Amino acid sequence: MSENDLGFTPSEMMTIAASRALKNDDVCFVGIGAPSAACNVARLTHAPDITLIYESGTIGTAPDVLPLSIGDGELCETAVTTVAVPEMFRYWLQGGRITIGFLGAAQLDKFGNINTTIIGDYAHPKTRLPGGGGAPEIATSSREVYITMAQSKRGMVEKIDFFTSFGHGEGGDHRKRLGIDTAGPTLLITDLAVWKPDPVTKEFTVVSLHPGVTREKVQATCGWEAIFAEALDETPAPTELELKTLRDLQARTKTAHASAAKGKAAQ
Amino acid sequence: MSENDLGFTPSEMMTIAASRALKNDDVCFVGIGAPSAACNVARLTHAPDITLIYESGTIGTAPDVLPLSIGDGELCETAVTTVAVPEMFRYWLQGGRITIGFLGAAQLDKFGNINTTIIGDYAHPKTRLPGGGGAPEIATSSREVYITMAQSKRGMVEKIDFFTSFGHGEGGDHRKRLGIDTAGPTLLITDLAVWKPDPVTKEFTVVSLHPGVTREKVQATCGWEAIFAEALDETPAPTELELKTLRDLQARTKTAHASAAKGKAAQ
Amino acid sequence: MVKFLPLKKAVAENLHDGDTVAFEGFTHLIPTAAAHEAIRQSIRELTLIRMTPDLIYDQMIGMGMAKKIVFSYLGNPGVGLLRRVRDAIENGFPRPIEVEEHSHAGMANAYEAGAAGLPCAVFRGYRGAGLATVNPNIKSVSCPFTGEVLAAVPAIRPDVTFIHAQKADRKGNVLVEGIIGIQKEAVLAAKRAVVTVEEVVDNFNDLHPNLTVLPNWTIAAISVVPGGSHPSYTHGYYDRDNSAYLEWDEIAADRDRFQAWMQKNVIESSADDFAARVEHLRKAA
Amino acid sequence: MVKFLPLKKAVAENLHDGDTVAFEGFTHLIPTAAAHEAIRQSIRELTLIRMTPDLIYDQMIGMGMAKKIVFSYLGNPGVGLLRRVRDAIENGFPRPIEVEEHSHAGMANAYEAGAAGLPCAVFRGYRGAGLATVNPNIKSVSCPFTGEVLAAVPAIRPDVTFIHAQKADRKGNVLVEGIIGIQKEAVLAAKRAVVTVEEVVDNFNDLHPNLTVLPNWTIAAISVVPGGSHPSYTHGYYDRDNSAYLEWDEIAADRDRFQAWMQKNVIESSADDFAARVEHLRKAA
Repeated sequence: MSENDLGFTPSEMMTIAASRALKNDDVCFVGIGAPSAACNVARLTHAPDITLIYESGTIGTAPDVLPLSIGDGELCETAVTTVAVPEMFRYWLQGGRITIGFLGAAQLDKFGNINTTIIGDYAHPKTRLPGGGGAPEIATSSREVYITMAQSKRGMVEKIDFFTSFGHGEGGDHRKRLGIDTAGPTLLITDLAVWKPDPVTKEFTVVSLHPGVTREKVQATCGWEAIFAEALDETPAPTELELKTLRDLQARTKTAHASAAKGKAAQ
Repeated sequence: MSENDLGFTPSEMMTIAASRALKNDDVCFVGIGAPSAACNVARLTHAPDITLIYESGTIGTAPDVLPLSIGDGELCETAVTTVAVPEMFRYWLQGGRITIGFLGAAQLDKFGNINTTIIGDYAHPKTRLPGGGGAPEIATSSREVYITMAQSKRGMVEKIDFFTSFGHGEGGDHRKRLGIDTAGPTLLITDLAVWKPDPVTKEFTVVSLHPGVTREKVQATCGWEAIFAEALDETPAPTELELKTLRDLQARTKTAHASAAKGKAAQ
Repeated sequence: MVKFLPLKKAVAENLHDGDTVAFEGFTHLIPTAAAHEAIRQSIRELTLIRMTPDLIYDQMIGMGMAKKIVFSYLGNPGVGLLRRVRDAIENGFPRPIEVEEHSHAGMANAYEAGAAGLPCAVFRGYRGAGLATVNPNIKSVSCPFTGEVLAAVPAIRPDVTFIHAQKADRKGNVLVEGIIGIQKEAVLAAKRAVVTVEEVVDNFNDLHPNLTVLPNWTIAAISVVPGGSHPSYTHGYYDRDNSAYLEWDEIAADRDRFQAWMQKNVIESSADDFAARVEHLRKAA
Repeated sequence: MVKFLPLKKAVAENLHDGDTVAFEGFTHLIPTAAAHEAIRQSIRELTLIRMTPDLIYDQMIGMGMAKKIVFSYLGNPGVGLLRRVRDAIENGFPRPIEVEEHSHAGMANAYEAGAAGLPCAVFRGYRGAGLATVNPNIKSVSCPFTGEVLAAVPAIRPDVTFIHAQKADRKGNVLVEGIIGIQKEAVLAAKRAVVTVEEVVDNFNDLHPNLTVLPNWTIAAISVVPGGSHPSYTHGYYDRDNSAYLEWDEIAADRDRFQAWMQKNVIESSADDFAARVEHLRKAA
């Protein structure tokens, strides 16, 4: 994605907006597919003490570069402690210690339900996607869930093909009716806007447009009829520090991950 | 207990007879109150590779002196690995990895049921004993259970006051009827004799008398009517090596455990 | 977020009359200093939870602080019985005490379930055991796949857990090593956790990644109390004071002698006295 | 008791047609060399279990060795999809494959239950999740104390588990460190376990007591295969070969290219070739 005339890309705006939603005392479970970039930008800017947990067992990790997989060595090397995977899911996630579960999505509906399992029918899928990994329980055991994804009609759909992880179901008190006592998706950050669920219906509502983004553009890239808050904000543009932090992080990451390939080429 | 004219005490004979029952490839769970002396004599003589596990989490321990508690530091320092207590009970005991659970008893009946909980009524006990600790599950999850205790009419009783750990219940297939698929008590070693359960009734039967012990002496120190095997053996007397190993171990233990007290006295 | 506090303040802020509390330590790392501080503060009507209540619960119960005890092994390790607890259970002295008794497997699983945020623990246990008939908190569930009947006990969720550990770093992360027992689960199962440590170090950068470290956000308060586990031991710092356990058997055998000992060694002492008690138990460097 | 064997023999002795097998490793320590040996030995009709099937199951399934796969995340970590597995699931090529899908929590709990000798695992999971409606091995039990409905899945009990680890000592005890994943549980849950290691050392005397060490009597066979987890990594030995994961995405996209790659890099190669593959990934000392 190219820079707009404001000096940053929509993707950068998305990552930075997501990073701002994280607080210094958050304990954040970074699920597969989620932009750990946002979590690490938060850590490198306003939330130096944020606890980042990857499901590989690394607790309180502080990588200098973004991991390519959720089990990269640097996550372990910089963690406060690294535990076994069953302990991760039992004591740390199910134990109710995670304040924010951070999920990405292949398909998302307006109630924050996510599909990363299949396109088509489960028994005879058109496309077999990777599946849920930690997401089904991240979605129900984290106190809140943040979702981040780039907008597209293919991704933000009226009806998802499979409930990989449960958001607000059919809306309203559906979570409560299933015995789920956590808040569920409370924030959706896309490359174009910030969305929050309506307090009653739980339908995602645009509360802030990123700089230069119009309502029409949001609607054109969303498969359901978007609702906009009456008091619609404009997302503050990335600060110089935020942009520099993100870009430095990505540059370090690129260099680090290219080195193995280079080493190989040199053989 | 004083040495008999054979050059060893009944207690030494008991420990050594028990040590002989342990094999080199056994994985032995040494419960509270059990004579870890027997396990360690086995390790120091014919079973150098025996795996000794104490419920404090120490696996494959090889202490130079006998521990005073099941969590002494030396157990950890000499262990192959030291795990958390829940893991000990879940993966190692319940996981079916223990070949021999080694238990002591305050009260024992002829079917190998053990009481270390109370004397008298549970709600209004005459004497409150320490209770079971690991024993209830050691008795059912270990593949076999060995019991060792000094004989007395107070200890070996017709009816125990409380089922701290289940042996053969009322005998016969009682274990099976409760869904317990391990063998239960297969050996009782006292200071006077070796007992094994009858294959059908499961009642403990004297199969071997220690040197110098008579049937009458066994009966006089046993609260139930003892049954003796038709082919009654005499337990081989301790060998020089066995005696020396046990006595050296006990001497080292005495010296080591006195040092703290000495240090204190010297202040 | 964790606070570094003097022990007196850490106990006062976190332990209240009527609380359900665990002072855990499996032979090793017993939080004696914290228990003595609780005694000095005369906290009352406690429900005491511990797998292996030993001297400290004998002391707290002897001082009449507990209305109930939940346990799985009630002994003076390597020595024998707990005489003050016996007096309470057998004679109601200094007050009657309610008893909830489990096996080690039951307690370990119940702590594990508490740490895991579950309402109960499911395991293969208590078969043929008398405890299943006297403890109404031992129930069963059936495996929905095999039909096997398994034991179930409620998760342990203390209001507050006290443990002793080797060290904290300046951020308040805590390292526990050696015989780690049930301490991690006891901390994670509790609403609040208070940790006494031997020392504070700058950071844990050189630690092996798989050690038992409790992140600072899982702990309410840390107090630095060198020797704080005496007469238990702290792996890497000082040995177990076996003679003190033997001596306790005599002290606790007599109500008056017990009171006199408590007055002198607990009521009129402080957390600062522990360092001297372990001096002769430190290994020569 | 453990035997030190060449990998070829360790696989031949322990893995048989029709077995249920887990090759575990959570991004780190993936037992690639063992999987390649299984491919060379053309073992058939396998039920493959793994939380995160990645390249090695893509390869085994692409070679038609599996009748069923049990998993919780079917991706090429950091890259995308597994194209050979997709071809099998979507198109039945080279053969149809049965799918049993769980969440990570479900699999982790199921391995834990397997290690713990339980018939099933009980946890809070799958609420509102579609998997609960398509996987008949997801059932429920009610807590007998609170009535809360919890998820239950059958314990995982593989016939054989393969893992890769840092080192063994001469007695055959095995050390796993860093991101330890589910390896301990996978080994303890299995009837037989085979471990490839980077090296054998004299003893583990200097190890910290709380590290993840598998005693020798829990393992059937150990094979020394330096580099045996490539293109995954071994903490302390060599880094992850990220470019190989990217490259795999292209190789696996085409059936013929896949076959040619497998012929050259697996069928006509051996366990001895792994050491050279990681040479450029070792950290400068």
